Amino acid sequence: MSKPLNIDRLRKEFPILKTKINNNNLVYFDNAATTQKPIKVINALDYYYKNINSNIHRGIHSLAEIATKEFEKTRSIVKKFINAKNEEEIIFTRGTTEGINLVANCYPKKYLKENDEIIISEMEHHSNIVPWQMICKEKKLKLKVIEINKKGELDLNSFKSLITDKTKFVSLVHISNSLGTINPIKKIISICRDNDIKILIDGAQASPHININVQELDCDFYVLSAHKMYGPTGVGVMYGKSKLLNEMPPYMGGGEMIKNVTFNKTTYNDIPYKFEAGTPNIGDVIAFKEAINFINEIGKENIQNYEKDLKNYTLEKLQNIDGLKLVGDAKNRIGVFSFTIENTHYYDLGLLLDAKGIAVRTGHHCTQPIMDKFNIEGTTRMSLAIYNSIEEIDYFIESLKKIINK
Amino acid sequence: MSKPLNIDRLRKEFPILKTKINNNNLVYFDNAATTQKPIKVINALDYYYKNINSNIHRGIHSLAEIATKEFEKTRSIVKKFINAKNEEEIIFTRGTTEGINLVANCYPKKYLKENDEIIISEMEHHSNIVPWQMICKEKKLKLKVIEINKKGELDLNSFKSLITDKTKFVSLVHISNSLGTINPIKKIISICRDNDIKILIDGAQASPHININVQELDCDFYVLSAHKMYGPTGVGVMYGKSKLLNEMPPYMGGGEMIKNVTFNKTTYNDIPYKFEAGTPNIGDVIAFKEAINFINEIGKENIQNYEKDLKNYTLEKLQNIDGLKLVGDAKNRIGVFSFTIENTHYYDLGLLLDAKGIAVRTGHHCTQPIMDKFNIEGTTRMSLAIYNSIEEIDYFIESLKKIINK
Amino acid sequence: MKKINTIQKKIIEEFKILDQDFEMTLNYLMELGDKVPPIKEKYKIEENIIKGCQSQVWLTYKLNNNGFTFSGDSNTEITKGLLSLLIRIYSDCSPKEIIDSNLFFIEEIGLNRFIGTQRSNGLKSMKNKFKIFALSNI
Amino acid sequence: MKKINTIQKKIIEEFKILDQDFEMTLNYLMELGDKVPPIKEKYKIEENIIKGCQSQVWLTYKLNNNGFTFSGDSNTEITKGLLSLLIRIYSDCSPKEIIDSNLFFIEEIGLNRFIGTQRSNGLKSMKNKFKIFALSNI
Ligand SMILES: Cc1ncc(COP(=O)(O)O)c(C=O)c1O
Ligand SMILES: Cc1ncc(COP(=O)(O)O)c(C=O)c1O
Repeated sequence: MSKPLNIDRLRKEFPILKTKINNNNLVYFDNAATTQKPIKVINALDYYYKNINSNIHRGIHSLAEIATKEFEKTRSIVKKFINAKNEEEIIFTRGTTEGINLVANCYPKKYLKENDEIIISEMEHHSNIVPWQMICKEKKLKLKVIEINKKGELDLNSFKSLITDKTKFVSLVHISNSLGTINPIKKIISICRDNDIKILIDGAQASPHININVQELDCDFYVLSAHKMYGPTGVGVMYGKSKLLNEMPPYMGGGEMIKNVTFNKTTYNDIPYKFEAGTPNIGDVIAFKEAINFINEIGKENIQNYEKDLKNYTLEKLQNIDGLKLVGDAKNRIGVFSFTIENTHYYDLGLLLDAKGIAVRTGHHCTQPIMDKFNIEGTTRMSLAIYNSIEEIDYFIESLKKIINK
Repeated sequence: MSKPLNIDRLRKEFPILKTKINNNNLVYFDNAATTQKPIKVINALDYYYKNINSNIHRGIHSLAEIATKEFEKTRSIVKKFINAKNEEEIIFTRGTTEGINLVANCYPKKYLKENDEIIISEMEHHSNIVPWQMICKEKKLKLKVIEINKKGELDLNSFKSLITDKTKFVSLVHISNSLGTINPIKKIISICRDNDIKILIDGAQASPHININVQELDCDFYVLSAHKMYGPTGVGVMYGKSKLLNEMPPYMGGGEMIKNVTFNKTTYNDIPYKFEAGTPNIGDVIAFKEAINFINEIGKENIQNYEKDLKNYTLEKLQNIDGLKLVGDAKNRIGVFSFTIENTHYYDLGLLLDAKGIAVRTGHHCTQPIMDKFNIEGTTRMSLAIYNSIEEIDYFIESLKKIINK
Repeated sequence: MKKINTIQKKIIEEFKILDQDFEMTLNYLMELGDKVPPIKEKYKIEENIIKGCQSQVWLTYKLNNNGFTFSGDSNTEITKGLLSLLIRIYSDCSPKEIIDSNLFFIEEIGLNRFIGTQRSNGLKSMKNKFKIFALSNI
Repeated sequence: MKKINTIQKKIIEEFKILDQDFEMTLNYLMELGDKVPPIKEKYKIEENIIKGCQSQVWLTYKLNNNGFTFSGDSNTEITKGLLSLLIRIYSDCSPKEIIDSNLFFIEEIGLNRFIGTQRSNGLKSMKNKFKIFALSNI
């Protein structure tokens, strides 16, 4: 089906990997924060601005036509990528954060009333906590939190025990950005279906790594960020079932999202446009298409196989380092590793690794509640992507040991 | 002070101007919709993704440091461009539309109560109408509309007569995108000051053409879009006085905009970050800097002088075409011309011009209320930018005459 | 069916001399549009309207044993020309023939741009209107 | 003032052998940090804290006729090293000397990255804390 992975050739597609950092080769392990971009994405941006830049949808001149077609082509490719039913279910946003805010704002306005309950989990990114806190305060809803166990896995009993007949919505991360845990969302969605609860899945970390099929999952909303899946910054996708999108009120008002405007009465446009007010991020949406093409050309199966090897290799090496403590030990996980080192602060460690050219992230990774849970201030997080190599992991482990044993 | 304008050299900075459209040279007169980009903006994007791409603010590794510095440099350059007092008053958005929605959402939440009144005008872009309609409905506020006269100028008496002691906010376009009218916003702001009314200025069309000095204007908010001023799509600026920004509640929740998150209590970050939830459009914000550099290098004075010549030249030529009727005839205007042609629908005209390589916009230009006012369905709009030439205008006028006289 | 394809081939043949030149094509479409008799005001009702972003089209029909007779109108000349091509192709057809039909002339005469995008979807929504009329008479 | 500049020059001289190598500089800073005696828990109060994004610093002082005596601490070694440099520079200075001072050693030893950005603004906020203490004693 799909070609075997040629890692050397694949790495050549990423110009930034040739960069020197503090006189060392860049070793980029900050992929959970943002991924690097293949040359075809960069070239697509370049091509757009040099050849077809134009405002879209309303124009009838050639550039407007071409740009509109390219823009809508991305919508169609995204639809296939997550297997949505219709293109109109694909809404372009700035990123995962905007997608969640959109749903947290518009869904409750239409469907929820005082004292209704929303459930999130202890392992959510701040972007899947704060919007719900804000709307719960505004609309007097109740926010409940699923607990996680010591391994950093969702406690399904905790989830079930939280459900009451007032529970109307669940918002849950697909893969945790600080623990790497893959949540059993299929099971959770089916519990939601049984209890007539709508559910949003935060796919920011899942989208570059595992297969996504929203129809099979049967989730109501799914959100992701292009920049975390080899695409440009400033673009995200909010998938929603068309029935819900049709019924929900719009988020922002402005150009594009209206059918008719008078001072007496304004009627809104059909979906997806109803939720895309103003000039969108045209250039980046068009270039995002090439990121999905990049993923499709390798194939999600190949990606999963290769990344699983990298993950297992890294896990074993990390577990053998004295004084290193992994935070999160889920059975079902991806190659995102948070850890602490005895007697070495993550800030010092991050800088010392950077001196060797290695980029990792340090701190709370926008998941303070997890840090509180594990009673730590922060961690060092090393996260993998498709262009990382065994050699890079060896170099990282070796560097880590040198720093610790100093 | 500033160098005299060398239009041939300047045009060479815009790669797209060499494009052929239907076998003719592209003549781009759709600048009010979006402008083309100089090579330095395109190259800045390319450089970013090939060399320094990284998520910003929280990272301590070198790439994160460099990208953060470049990102914040844009903030500093924007601050100077509009002469804000502090960098913290510069909020990055997706564009003008998001900026207005942000203010329309957050300002009333803090300061307005039932029956308070907001004033806009008949010449607003939909993006400065719909958000206010939405919030007025939600919070039971009243929306009032300043009339315009036959020339397409604001009626200042109409404005004054609308003001009551319940009037708390005015939102007004600096330069109309379909009429080209430059509004006397200094006078209007001073009337607002006298009546203790806050005011937002929609600077989407003003920012590429005329000088902007928010401290001198003394407006409370000023919004603009990068893509209309030679910058990339997907970036905008919302300027707000720091006192107001500090007091207003946040718009979206998520990463970046928080100080501390627990399930019991979340505290928000300081401005500007409080209003910048989630990963921003890093690459485009960084490249936007080069668009402002481009404008600064030519100098706003040179721009205004050159564009004034183009405008006067075009105006005279258009006025001499039989059967052509200009919509909007303000004394104080820029080179944005809306017109109708007897017996020729704008849709046909737009396509026929496109066949000759000329890009104009046709329709209602997201200002349906203006069309209603002038009792028309739409217009053909030709709008100028700094890279347009007298030769292009001649070719356009000639083409127009040929089409009409067929 | 055969008839629909035959006329499409004829149209392709007729457009050949225009050599896909956009300007000549537009002018020819306008000529065609010019020949379409305007429809009566009483037919310009919601039921018969096809709303595009910038142009409006009205389409109405009669159906007897010989098949459909269509008449249509538009506020823009180019759209009227496009409409006239569809009317020519679908005239005298049975509902079933229209439903089963496949339009291939569009690409071949370089009118792709009139069907491409979601908004300025002139040709596409016109074509759909014919099919809707056919479907409601089966 | 003169003293502040003299010590800065000395520091620049001492760092010269590191040749702006980032790794060696970090290691040297950690050595310096290691030598700083921890401050008592009772001084770790809100008033004395300097909150960075990832590291925390505490700074406290005594002031007599010979000028300031500072002591400080941090939860990270590198930051403690940076802090020790500032303490060395500002020790025994009068409030006025600190207020009027100008730190130029930072760029010269390649520590720019510790002052650059708004968030991870370690050095900048540390420097500000010294000035705040100076200002509140004038
Ligand atoms: C799980 C998760 N959710 C949400 C986000 C927010 O994504 P963005 O910053 O692109 O809006 C992130 C990114 O860090 C994430 O990892
Ligand atoms: C006057 C005016 N306001 C607002 C807007 C909306 O700007 P954007 O689409 O970039 O959000 C425009 C753009 O057409 C405009 O011309």
